[in-house]
Amino acid sequence: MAANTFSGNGSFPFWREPLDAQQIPHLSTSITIFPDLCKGCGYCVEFCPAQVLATSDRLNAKGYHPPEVVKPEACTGCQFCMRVCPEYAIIVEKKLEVPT
Amino acid sequence: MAANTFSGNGSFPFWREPLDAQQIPHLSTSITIFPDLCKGCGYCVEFCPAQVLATSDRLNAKGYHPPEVVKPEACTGCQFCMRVCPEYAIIVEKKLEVPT
Amino acid sequence: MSNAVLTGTHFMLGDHACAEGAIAAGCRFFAGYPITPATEIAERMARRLPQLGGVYIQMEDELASMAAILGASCGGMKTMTATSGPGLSLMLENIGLGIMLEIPCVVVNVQRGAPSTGLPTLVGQGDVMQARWGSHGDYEIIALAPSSVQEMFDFTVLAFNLAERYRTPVILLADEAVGHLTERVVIPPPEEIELWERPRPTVPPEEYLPYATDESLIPPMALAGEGYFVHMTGLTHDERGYPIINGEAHERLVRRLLEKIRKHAPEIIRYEEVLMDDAEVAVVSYGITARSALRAVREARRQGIRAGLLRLITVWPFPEDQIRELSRQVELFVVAEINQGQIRREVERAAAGQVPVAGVHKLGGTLITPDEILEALWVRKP
Amino acid sequence: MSNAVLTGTHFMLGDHACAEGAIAAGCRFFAGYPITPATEIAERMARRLPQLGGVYIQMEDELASMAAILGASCGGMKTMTATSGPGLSLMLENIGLGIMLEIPCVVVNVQRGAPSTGLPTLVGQGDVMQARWGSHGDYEIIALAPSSVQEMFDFTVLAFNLAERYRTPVILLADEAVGHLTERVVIPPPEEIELWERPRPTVPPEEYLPYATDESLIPPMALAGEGYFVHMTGLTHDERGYPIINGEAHERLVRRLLEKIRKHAPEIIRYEEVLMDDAEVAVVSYGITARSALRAVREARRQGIRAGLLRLITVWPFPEDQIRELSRQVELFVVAEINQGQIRREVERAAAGQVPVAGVHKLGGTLITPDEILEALWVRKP
Amino acid sequence: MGTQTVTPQAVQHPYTRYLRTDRLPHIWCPGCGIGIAMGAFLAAVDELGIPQEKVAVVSGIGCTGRVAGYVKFDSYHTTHGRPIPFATGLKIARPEMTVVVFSGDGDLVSIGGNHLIHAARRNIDLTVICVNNFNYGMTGGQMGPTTPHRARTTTTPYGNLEFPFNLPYLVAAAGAVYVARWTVLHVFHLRESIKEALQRRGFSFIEVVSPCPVGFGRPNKIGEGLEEMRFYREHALIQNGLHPKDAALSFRDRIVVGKFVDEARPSFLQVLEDHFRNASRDPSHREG
Amino acid sequence: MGTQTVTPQAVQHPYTRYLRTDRLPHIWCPGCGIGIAMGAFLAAVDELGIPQEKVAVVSGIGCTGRVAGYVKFDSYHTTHGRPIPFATGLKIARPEMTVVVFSGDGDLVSIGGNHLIHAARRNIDLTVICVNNFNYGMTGGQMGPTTPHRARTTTTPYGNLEFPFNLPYLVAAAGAVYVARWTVLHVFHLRESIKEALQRRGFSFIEVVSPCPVGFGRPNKIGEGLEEMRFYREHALIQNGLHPKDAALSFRDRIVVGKFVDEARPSFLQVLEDHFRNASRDPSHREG
Amino acid sequence: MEIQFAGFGGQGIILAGYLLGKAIAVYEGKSASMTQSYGPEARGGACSSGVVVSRNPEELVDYPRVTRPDILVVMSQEAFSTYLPRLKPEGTLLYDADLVNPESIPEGVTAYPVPATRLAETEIGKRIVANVVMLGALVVLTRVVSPEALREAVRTTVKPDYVELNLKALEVGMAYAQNLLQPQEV
Amino acid sequence: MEIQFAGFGGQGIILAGYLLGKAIAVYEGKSASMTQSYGPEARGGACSSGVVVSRNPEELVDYPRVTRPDILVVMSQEAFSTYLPRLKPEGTLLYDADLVNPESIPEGVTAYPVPATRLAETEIGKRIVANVVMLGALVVLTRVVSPEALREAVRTTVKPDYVELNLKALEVGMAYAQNLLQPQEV
Ligand SMILES: Cc1ncc(C[n+]2csc(CCOP(=O)(O)OP(=O)(O)O)c2C)c(N)n1
Ligand SMILES: Cc1ncc(C[n+]2csc(CCOP(=O)(O)OP(=O)(O)O)c2C)c(N)n1
Ligand code: SF4
Ligand code: SF4
Ligand code: SF4
Ligand code: SF4
Ligand code: SF4
Ligand code: SF4
Ligand SMILES: [Mg+2]
Ligand SMILES: [Mg+2]
Repeated sequence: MAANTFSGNGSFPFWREPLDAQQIPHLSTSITIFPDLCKGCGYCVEFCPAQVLATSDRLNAKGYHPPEVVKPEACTGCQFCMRVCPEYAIIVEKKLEVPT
Repeated sequence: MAANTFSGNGSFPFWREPLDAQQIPHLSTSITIFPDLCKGCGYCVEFCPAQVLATSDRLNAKGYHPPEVVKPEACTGCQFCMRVCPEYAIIVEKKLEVPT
Repeated sequence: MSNAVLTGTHFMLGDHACAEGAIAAGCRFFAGYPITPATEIAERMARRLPQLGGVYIQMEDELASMAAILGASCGGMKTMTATSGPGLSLMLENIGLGIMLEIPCVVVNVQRGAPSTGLPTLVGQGDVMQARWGSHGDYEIIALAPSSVQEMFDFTVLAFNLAERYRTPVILLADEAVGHLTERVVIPPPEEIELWERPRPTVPPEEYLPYATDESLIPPMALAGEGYFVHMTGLTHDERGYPIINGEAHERLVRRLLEKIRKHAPEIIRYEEVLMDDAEVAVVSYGITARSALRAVREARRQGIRAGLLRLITVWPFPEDQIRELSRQVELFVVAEINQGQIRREVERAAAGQVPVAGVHKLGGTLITPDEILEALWVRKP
Repeated sequence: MSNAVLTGTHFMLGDHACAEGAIAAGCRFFAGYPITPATEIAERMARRLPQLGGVYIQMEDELASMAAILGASCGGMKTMTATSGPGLSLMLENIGLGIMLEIPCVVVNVQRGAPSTGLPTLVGQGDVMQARWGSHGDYEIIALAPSSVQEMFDFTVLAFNLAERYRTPVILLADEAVGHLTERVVIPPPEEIELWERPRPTVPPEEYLPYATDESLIPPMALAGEGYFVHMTGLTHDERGYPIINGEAHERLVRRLLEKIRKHAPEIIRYEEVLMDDAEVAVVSYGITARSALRAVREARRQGIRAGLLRLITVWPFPEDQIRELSRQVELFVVAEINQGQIRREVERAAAGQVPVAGVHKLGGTLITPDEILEALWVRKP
Repeated sequence: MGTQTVTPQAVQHPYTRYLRTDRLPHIWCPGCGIGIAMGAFLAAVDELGIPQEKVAVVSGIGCTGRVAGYVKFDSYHTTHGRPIPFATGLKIARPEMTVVVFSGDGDLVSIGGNHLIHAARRNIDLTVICVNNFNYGMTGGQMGPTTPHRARTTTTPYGNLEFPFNLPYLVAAAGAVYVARWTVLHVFHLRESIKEALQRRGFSFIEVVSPCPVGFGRPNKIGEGLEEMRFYREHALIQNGLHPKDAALSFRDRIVVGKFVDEARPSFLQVLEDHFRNASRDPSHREG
Repeated sequence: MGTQTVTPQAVQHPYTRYLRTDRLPHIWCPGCGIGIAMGAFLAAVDELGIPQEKVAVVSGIGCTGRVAGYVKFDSYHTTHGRPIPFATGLKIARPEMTVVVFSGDGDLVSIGGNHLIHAARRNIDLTVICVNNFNYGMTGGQMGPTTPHRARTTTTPYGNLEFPFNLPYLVAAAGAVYVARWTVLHVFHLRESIKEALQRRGFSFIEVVSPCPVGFGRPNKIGEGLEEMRFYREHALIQNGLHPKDAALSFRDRIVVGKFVDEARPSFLQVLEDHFRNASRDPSHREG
Repeated sequence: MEIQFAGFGGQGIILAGYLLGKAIAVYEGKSASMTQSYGPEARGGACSSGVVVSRNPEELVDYPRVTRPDILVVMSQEAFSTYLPRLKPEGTLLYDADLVNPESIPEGVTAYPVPATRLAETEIGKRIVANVVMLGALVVLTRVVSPEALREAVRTTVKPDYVELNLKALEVGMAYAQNLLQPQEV
Repeated sequence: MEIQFAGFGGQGIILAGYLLGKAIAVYEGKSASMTQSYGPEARGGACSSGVVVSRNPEELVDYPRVTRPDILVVMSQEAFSTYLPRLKPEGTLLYDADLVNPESIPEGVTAYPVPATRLAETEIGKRIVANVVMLGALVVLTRVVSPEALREAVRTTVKPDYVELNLKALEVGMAYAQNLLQPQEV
């Protein structure tokens, strides 16, 4: 799975570098988290069927603890986290595996 | 049955002498018709279960043909005519027979 | 579509002439709710519109009717509703929305005796100030008062034209007497009926700012389905149409909405002057009452009084300047109207104490007669 | 019932003070629908009324709220609703019914920036003319404009008193700034709060004519359930309350309804004059803006301008006579209000060209500052 | 056999004492059923022995709305669509009174539809008698929310595009505890049903199907009221206890009548009584 | 294992193209479910491939009403309670567009309740998405027609006296041809349900049960959105095809979700099309 | 010139006014206004219509309500009592001879009894066209409009199926009126 | 005298203003007005409250909105940036030392860092009373009101169960401020 880096000039003005950039092994799904969009509701963490995510210690600019990917290999690519996030702060893409 | 005479000073200002006053033998029910209240809808005549009533030839002040009692002896005192008259132009009273 | 414009000479009910005017102006959507004495407009539309591919929809109430004509206008149709006082009272919130969103549409009020249920079948002219001030907050409105069946036709066409040109709801402020009057109406051929259309954007969607304007103060209007992705909100908004909640933005927006009408007032305002040239007494009137006023003025002339008539066509915007002008000419204003003196207040304000202002008023149910006005003319100065 | 009147000194939100004023005046029925910035009135009533055996009912909308307070008032309760502009626009039809049926009740409008949804959380004073003219047809209304939290309490009590005495809906025309202000409020002991009650019939049912009046023009009101078998209708009606559809009856009824208020105007009208004795410039203002005006006037005096303040307490009936009187004294009127100049029109009309009238206006969202008014005072004559 | 002369008092119509006789005759057309429905209501009040001064009638605007002007109770002829909220206030102010809303289908279900469903929801203690004549009679026969699909009225000259409500279903779904429908031909059933409804706590609703020869009969070639009433005789089917969803009326077809809902649920005023007990324990009036 | 860097475009959120991104972040509270519901709707539009310029969204006033301000369609933020009639006009003017009403329970069912039932009755071709958070969020958490009996809100400090509507039942009884309820936790079901609804002709209605931690969670001691969502997980029961009368929600009890109604009945616009055929044959414009 | 029709709802009083007004305004090119009034009853209440013709054909009728009719046509006793006092002293009265008993007619008024309802029943077999029979009589007795204009108004107003019937009713009324006038002329 | 509080929704900014205003207006008998403002967000948006004290205790505050505060209390960085420019040149600034980084403070302004949120967490164990800790500091640092008046305002305002907690928070704030002042005084 691929962790994506996205810094700046896109459409969401608040999107910053994903919290977990550089940290996650890439599988056939990629999870991108935009931590500064997060309002800390905890839905993604709680309802990920595979416990892929956990609440991070880091505080974002708004004072919330965004999620981080802790069990990337378990991700099924179900996109539940993406669909349940009220802030559209998570993107999960299913991809063909790209060998590095 | 008794036919009632009623001329004037009651509450309905338009009530006049009943059409059939003096004409009807008295039984244990009395039917009083106030012809000038009638708007000729025909409900009383049509729906009397005992065909006691018929549309009269007479025209009332409003130009309608009020009902008249034609088969008084058949009246069961069911009061349907009284209840179905939209103009409250018929009164049916059940009484103990009053010998003359 | 052949019989959209019923060109020819008719003997027609005022309410029907209004419906035909709407159709001739291109109205193809009518949402309404029956109410005396405006019902005949709806009934006529219900019969006529389906013949022309238009839609008559009877809504559950006046709130819905008003909302529906706004929605359909955003879809690009010319739209109308018709009601009387009680219904107009229910439409006010959404008339305000129409003003804020700048949605062209026509609202007909065939006035009856009021307040409340009042005199449903009889005449009144008591909703004049309501037309101007009935919705909460500050705005300007255009309202036209027809005096004849011909004008029920003509002014309905005009109402659509003004609504489109200035992107605003326009009120046709008729009255029961005109609505229920039957007279000759001459409907011209379609090509002789001038129609104005709302300004439309000429730029592509990326460049379009829904509420940006040039010096006309009238923003071009993109319709639903054209790819402009417009956003409209009744909240105070910026040029993009987005909500912005502060006093400066409000000042900018509402000031423009006011100025949009005020700036164009000279071209919007219409009135008719009869025998005014040398008049010493000016009768000010409108709607059905203007006809009594006309007879009174003619009769006064016969009796040697130099009277003239200023008949309002646009009740709103009110021709303040003209009154001010006349204040230098006449010695008396007499305002005749079937209400407690609503336009009289405007005349008083504009006359600013230069000239006394008298009123001939009834509160509803009966017309003001020419004699009643004539009498007031004899009392030159109060 | 012990804590009905919260006698003592409080630091209280304006909206809450309004609720407490209503309770102190004996209001035990509140029907409402939430809307910023009036919601806190409803919330306070929802908590307080059940403690006192009263009823708070949240209706499905403002139409229903207004109808419900009329119905409950016919049952003999003192009743109130509270809303802001959009809600008031929806209540207008039934305010007209209340006027026609002569039902005492209080309608609070905590004004916000308008038109339409406008600025829900920010101040406005743009519903002044609506209060007077919003419902269809001719009527007169009483509307009070509080300038402080204390007045939110006091004027609510007064509103109930006026409603009861004159058998009419009374509007408390507050604004967001006062409604959302928190200040000291002194609530007197119950025995010091003067309460007026609606006139009641003294004759037995057989002799009672529901709409017959003496020279007061205020008919005594029989309540539901008392055996008077009252009939009330929004149609034009006679003294028995029965519908009668003609111009004469209408003239008689509506004229009385108008005169009922006009005749008593001298005792209804209230205003406050500050430093007016020798004033050459009169600032006319009301509601929250009157506080800025007060500071401006004081500052002007310091700067050597002989300014004074006429603060309206009853916005309606408007103190025309007082303005006319002042026109003989002052050299300039300056009207300060957060709208396009609604009361300024009234001042203009009453001043009748004797004295120029200037205005300091904002359209909503921000208060008018003392400096802005002060500036206008420096320009003595326009 | 013979003739007996009785005193005028003896032949007073039983409704007379409940009528404002100085306003009669009423304005309803020949064959209009509103008078029958009003009579059934008066009979119900009479037979229940409710003191006359403890009854209030609230109407909106329409031909049926004129009922308030004829009955000798405290009676209120309000604005179009608003009798229910007006009555809600009145009932709360006068809980000891029997408050009845008597109005037309347009008034109660078109412009007043929101109040109808919310009153049912909150189970406010009112009885609503709704005369359904399938059109707006007062304004001259326009379509309304009860006009059958395809029926003709002055605003549906080509037949009604829309579908009518099944009123018992709507009102039951909103929460009414007593729901019935009768035609005016079922005048005895109607009276008994009104008696039941008046005795229930909570929101009761009775739809009264009624001829309007002028607004509905004529344009739909039904003829006079008599033909309409004959139609009721032939097509009405009493089905007490039927689930209201199956009680839809269709144009010129079977007319299902009967009592469809009769349930117990705490009424608004019942809950309110409890509520006072709770609330009066709360002394809070902190301003924080 | 390894890290792949992709271009920003590649990680665009699928909703981005349907959002007015210059207005984000939205104003909804942490844990508010409206954003989830809005996302499900965007996903449905996306997956159905409806051209973006052929979709219009109409909202009323409320937290949910703000949806119109975020979606990049032609979008109208109207007055409180009136999005349905506004949308009715719009749809008739633009029958080729997919017109969706997206608003709150207070907006659609309290002040707007009449339009809701009448739109269902006339089966106008609209999809209504109603976010039910059991209170008026925008004005700070007052009771509304969906607030459970006894629940606390700022205007029911002693518990709600009234009873809530069973929305699917009400709307079905009024005539809707497609009726479903989901919680925002059922985000996939919701998306699929919206897709179905958008494809139906006629009036479709989807109730979306959603946490409002501020207006409803806090006063009712439910806690944050997360607790509310956990509650949905534990108490929601999918019962497709259940008769809506059995779908009532009660306070802190089982939450029945599912598709309850999916029927065919000619829609308003379908009938209108027929109608034109009839009407255009009528040349009458006599004034007599 | 003011013409007043009055009777009960259902007698075609409004249509009579309309046809006359249309004949004058459209087919004779004069300026005419027609008004109508009825009570709160949907059926059977008092009903009237009035036509006012402008002195100057170019000018709109200034005050469109009938105040003092020159011609009064009454088809009910109630209408007779209500409207007779308003008739101009030298005015013309037409009344339905079977429905109205004209107790006393002021001097100066020319009164014509026209049994329009009976004629409609007997000559046409349709009570409903009594109004048009009355119009036929009116046109002959008062010459307020030409018969041809009235015929044209009928043709363009009533539903195609009923045109013949109504034209016949016009003729019946005209013929009756002709007879009425005959003795005077001879 | 104008005092402005500003921060985020949820920090008790409004309550702080209320308590201060009440202490001044009710328990010290001066005339004071309190206003509040917040954004469209129900939670987490910018939030402020202001108290204006009348020069003349007998007279109503004439203009009740804070225009140029004499005292500014900020509990978020955003609030700091927004409101600092409005502070009077000689004004007093209190800021939550952990939430606000006061990049540059204009000369003339007396600034006090008060770690109210941390103190509330560590000393009381309830983050929620940070506002009252701040008030405690304020009363000592500015003497705008007497401690006793403030205590009385707390007692009559917060729910009975929370009175103790809040009084303690007041003391914590006061004690901290006393320490802050100590060095200067010694
Ligand atoms: C606000 C408002 N809108 C419209 C009307 C006009 N109006 C009066 S009665 C009525 C319809 C009455 O229909 P219904 O309630 O079915 O009564 P019916 O006459 O059929 O008995 C209408 C639309 C009104 N009086 N007020
Ligand atoms: C006519 C009118 N009345 C009241 C309001 C105030 N108001 C705005 S939103 C709202 C309630 C919103 O509740 P809901 O529709 O459930 O939306 P939510 O905020 O819960 O999503 C109210 C009462 C208004 N804007 N207009
Ligand atoms: S896509 Fe599914 S499995 Fe993967 S992190 Fe998201 S919720 Fe968990
Ligand atoms: S669902 Fe979204 S907002 Fe909620 S915790 Fe996860 S990333 Fe943050
Ligand atoms: S009482 Fe019954 S049986 Fe007797 S006449 Fe009347 S309907 Fe017929
Ligand atoms: S029911 Fe009454 S109105 Fe009808 S015909 Fe019989 S008496 Fe006359
Ligand atoms: S119009 Fe219909 S409802 Fe009205 S009175 Fe006539 S028959 Fe009855
Ligand atoms: S108040 Fe409730 S509905 Fe509104 S944004 Fe906050 S959580 Fe959502
Ligand atoms: Mg009806
Ligand atoms: Mg909600």
